Amino acid sequence: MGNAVDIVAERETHMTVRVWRGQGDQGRYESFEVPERENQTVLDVVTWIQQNADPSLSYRYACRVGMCGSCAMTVNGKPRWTCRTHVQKVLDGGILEIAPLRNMPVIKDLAADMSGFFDKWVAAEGVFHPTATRTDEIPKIDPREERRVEIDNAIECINCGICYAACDVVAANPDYLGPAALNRAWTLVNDQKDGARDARLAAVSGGGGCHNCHSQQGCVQHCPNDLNPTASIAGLKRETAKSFFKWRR
Amino acid sequence: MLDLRLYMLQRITAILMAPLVLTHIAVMVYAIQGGLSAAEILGRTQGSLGWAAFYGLFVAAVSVHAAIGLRAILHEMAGLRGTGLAIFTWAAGLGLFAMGARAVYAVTAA
Amino acid sequence: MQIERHDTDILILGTGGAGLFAALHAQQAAPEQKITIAVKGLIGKCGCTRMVQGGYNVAVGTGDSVERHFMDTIKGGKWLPDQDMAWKLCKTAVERITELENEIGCFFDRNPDGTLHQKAFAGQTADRTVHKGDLTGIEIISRLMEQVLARPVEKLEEHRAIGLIPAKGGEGLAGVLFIDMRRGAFRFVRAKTVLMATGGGPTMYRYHTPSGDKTMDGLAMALRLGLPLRDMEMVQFHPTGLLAGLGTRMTGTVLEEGLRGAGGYLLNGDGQRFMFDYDDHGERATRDVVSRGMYAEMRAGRTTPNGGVYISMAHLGPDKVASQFKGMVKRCADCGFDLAGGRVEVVPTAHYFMGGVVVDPETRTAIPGLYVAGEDAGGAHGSNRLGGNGVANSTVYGGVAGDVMAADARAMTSLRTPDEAVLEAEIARARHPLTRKAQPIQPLREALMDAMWEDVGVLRDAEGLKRGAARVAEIGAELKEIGVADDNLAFNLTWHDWLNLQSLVEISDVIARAALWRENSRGAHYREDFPETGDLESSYFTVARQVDGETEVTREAVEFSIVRPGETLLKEDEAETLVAAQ
Amino acid sequence: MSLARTHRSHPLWYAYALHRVSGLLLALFLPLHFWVLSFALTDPARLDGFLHWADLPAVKLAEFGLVFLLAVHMFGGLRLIALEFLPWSGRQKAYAAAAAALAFLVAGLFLLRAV
Repeated sequence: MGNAVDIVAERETHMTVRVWRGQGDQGRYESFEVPERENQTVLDVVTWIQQNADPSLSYRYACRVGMCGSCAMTVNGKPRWTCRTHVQKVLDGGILEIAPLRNMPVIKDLAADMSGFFDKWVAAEGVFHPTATRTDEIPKIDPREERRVEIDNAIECINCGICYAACDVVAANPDYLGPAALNRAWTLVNDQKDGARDARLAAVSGGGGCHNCHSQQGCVQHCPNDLNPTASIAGLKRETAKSFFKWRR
Repeated sequence: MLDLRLYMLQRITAILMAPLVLTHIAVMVYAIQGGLSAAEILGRTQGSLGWAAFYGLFVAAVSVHAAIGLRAILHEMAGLRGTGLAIFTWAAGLGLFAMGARAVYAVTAA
Repeated sequence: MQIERHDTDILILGTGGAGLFAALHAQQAAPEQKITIAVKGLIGKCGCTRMVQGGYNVAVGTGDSVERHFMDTIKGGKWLPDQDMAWKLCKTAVERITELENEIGCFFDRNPDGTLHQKAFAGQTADRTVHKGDLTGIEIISRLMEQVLARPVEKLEEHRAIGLIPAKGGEGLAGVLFIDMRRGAFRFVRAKTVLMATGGGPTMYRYHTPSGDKTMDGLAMALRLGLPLRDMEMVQFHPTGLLAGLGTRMTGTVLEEGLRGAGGYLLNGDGQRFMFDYDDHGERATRDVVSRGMYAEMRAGRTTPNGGVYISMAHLGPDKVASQFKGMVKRCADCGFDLAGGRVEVVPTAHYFMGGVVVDPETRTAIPGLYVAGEDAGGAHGSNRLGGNGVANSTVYGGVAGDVMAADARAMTSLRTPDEAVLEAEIARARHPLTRKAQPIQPLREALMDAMWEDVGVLRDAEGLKRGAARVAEIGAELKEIGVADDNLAFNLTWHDWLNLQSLVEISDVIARAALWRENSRGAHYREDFPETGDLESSYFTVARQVDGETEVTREAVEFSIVRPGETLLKEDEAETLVAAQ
Repeated sequence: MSLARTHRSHPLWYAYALHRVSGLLLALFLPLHFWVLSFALTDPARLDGFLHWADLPAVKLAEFGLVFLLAVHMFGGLRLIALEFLPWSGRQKAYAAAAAALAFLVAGLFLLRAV
């Protein structure tokens, strides 16, 4: 029963958790004392506050095991997936500061509006364009082929928005498509099954395109799945550069 | 803000300038010993078509490169966009080029 | 009560494999119809298809056939599946996997010669499971999501469906009542056709794997609408859920099947292997058998500090484990556990719900205008779902629903007029906690999880089931007295916790009752007082429906429309299994 | 919140910051540089004046700074060009450090020759 948990909790030490509260542009940090437990993620801390201290706290989560990318927040200044961030790894002097993800509008408290992130995913042509139908054979593709390896290195993105939040170019340039969308575009540029390569290269070459990236590599630094969007964006820069000379011929 | 065309211009000028910068630094390191004098510098450069071409190219490249770099900074840090940004970029590029060309002429004209 | 009203042609609830496929197919089949997709969380992020690790069962290559896939599905389901649904699942999966590869842009793992790589899960007689590493679901859902995001489909994110509203006069479904969660406002959406693809997800158990948003809302809505629900006693437990204590959401999340397949040991609290005491296959026995062995060991008190057992991989070589199960090892490490070199506490965990709304193979229900696909629909799996058949089911029937709804919507000229009384009643139901004094909800949720785990869980008997049903009823009554502060309803998770618990209580009651009705042991359902399988020829399935506010359970005979017990669709000269012995 | 606790607290962000700041300062210095050199044409004595002024130790230190900015912007830029146009290398942090060190070396050489 829940009571048993609380009794154990009383004997434990507490941490101070500062949580951003507010709607839209208005907000402030509020402090909570939360019991420390041996097995405890940042999401567990947020959940504890909502269930035990302030029922009005808003946040978002779904799968709780790092697959859906719903629960990313700013934890002690850095964007992280909260469901798989153990508190002990990020606790700084007994303090945890939790804020919504950067570079996205806040809906309420810790829940950010990700729609712009996904709009840019589509704007970067992060969408497969088929060249075959369901009645054709599944193509034989050598998994060791160079372009496939390139895709494999970049495909396991869960669109959690952490790279987007870690990117200063996104913060400074509202048109910039951002690391995740461009990373996806790069996998498609390499996809031998895809039929929209030129359109995609054009889509990532505009005013908000891959060329705005300054290779700060905050995306690489913070991606929870160890992906490298900077390398993908560099790939796009290379391919568009090639097409630059082709178009000029 | 930075599209493919501007990006390519900036990267091409960068690659172009790498050897120019190295040479420029080498000359500085060489020339600085024992102090600088106008006569020493001008004796080397005046009437030299080679130095005129070298610094002419350098000035042209740096004008483009710096104008695009400043454009990025102004957009990202001051939020300047659209026509204002375009006017600034051209002004910065042309201004730098005009001043640079005058300087190159000054030190290389016979 | 102020509600916003909104019209569309085709309305889809849920964005897992079923919901997204339905949206895509409907949009392709009837681009002139207005299509709306609504989801409790964010598009593509809610739902359990995304969480699929293992893969997708489909009979392509490796000497496999649709007949063989079908026979495995029927035998795995212990002769309870609706055979027409199981057949359509196996047959259409072939087209669907090709569609996923060629039209949606998925790329599944290949053999060195470029053909699809397929492996065999427990209960399969061919290497059948197509996969993308051990993150198959992410590949499928991410690609589907992109397709749907890029199309003219209206998106209602963080819109929670709370009531299926019938037409005035009862000639069909008029629409769906939602809470716009971001604003805390009610919204009623009328549609010609509605797909319910909200997913099942047995999260009413102490230990459970599904995504946190899954709380049986769909089945609870269907129940209130009077629809028949079948196989409601069939809850699949996965043997190896992570056990990290009560205070963390990590507890219950699944550690993959392959750990046992690769030779991992299960050890009790005394450090002894125990599975061979229960089954000759030891740790490699099927999910249900291992879950029961673990549960029995735990009940006997030979447990770890947190009350489970250990999984131990270290004897296989920590480096080998770390490379072979990279994702799992990293996941455990993120949470502070050493899977490769140490022992990790595990516990059986409620994983999948085989039961669901009675539908026909076209996804139609007893109510015109309402369609059900995915985990919300019952029938295809019978008493047990084979690993890899879940995502196949969602994508196959989601696509079918999209096609069928598009055609049906085209044939309709107007929207149905809703029964305003039901609409008002559903709003009142949702607002009920706002009229009571605010109190903590979590203790009741904990109580429900304990009741279901202890009395309606892995091992069942009549006494326990009756006690469980009584406990659930009591929790339901207490919930009615618990309130939620109504000062700010925008993104008010606590209000939704209340509504979630309400759905879980309603369906928990049905599970307990259906389990009491099944007086034999089949697949996931195990009665200690009726341990025998029972006569296969006279197999029946349970059907529960709500009549005048009371849940009634009946039994219906399984129709062996394609194959009878003792028969097979395989030809005489075909091998029993094509899988090389391990 | 201190810089050490933000998304920016990693070496490659500092490398970016150095590249931007050095570029900006060089761009601001350029007009001055051009202006002074143009005296060769209009007022050679004034140019000599500037050059003698440059013998002051403080000015030499400032010149050391300018050479460092130029070198670090060039080496850092070469690192970025390599990142963008050559196959990816996992040693970005090492390269960034090397660019800074090399620039320091070049500027140091200049300073040693100057004094």
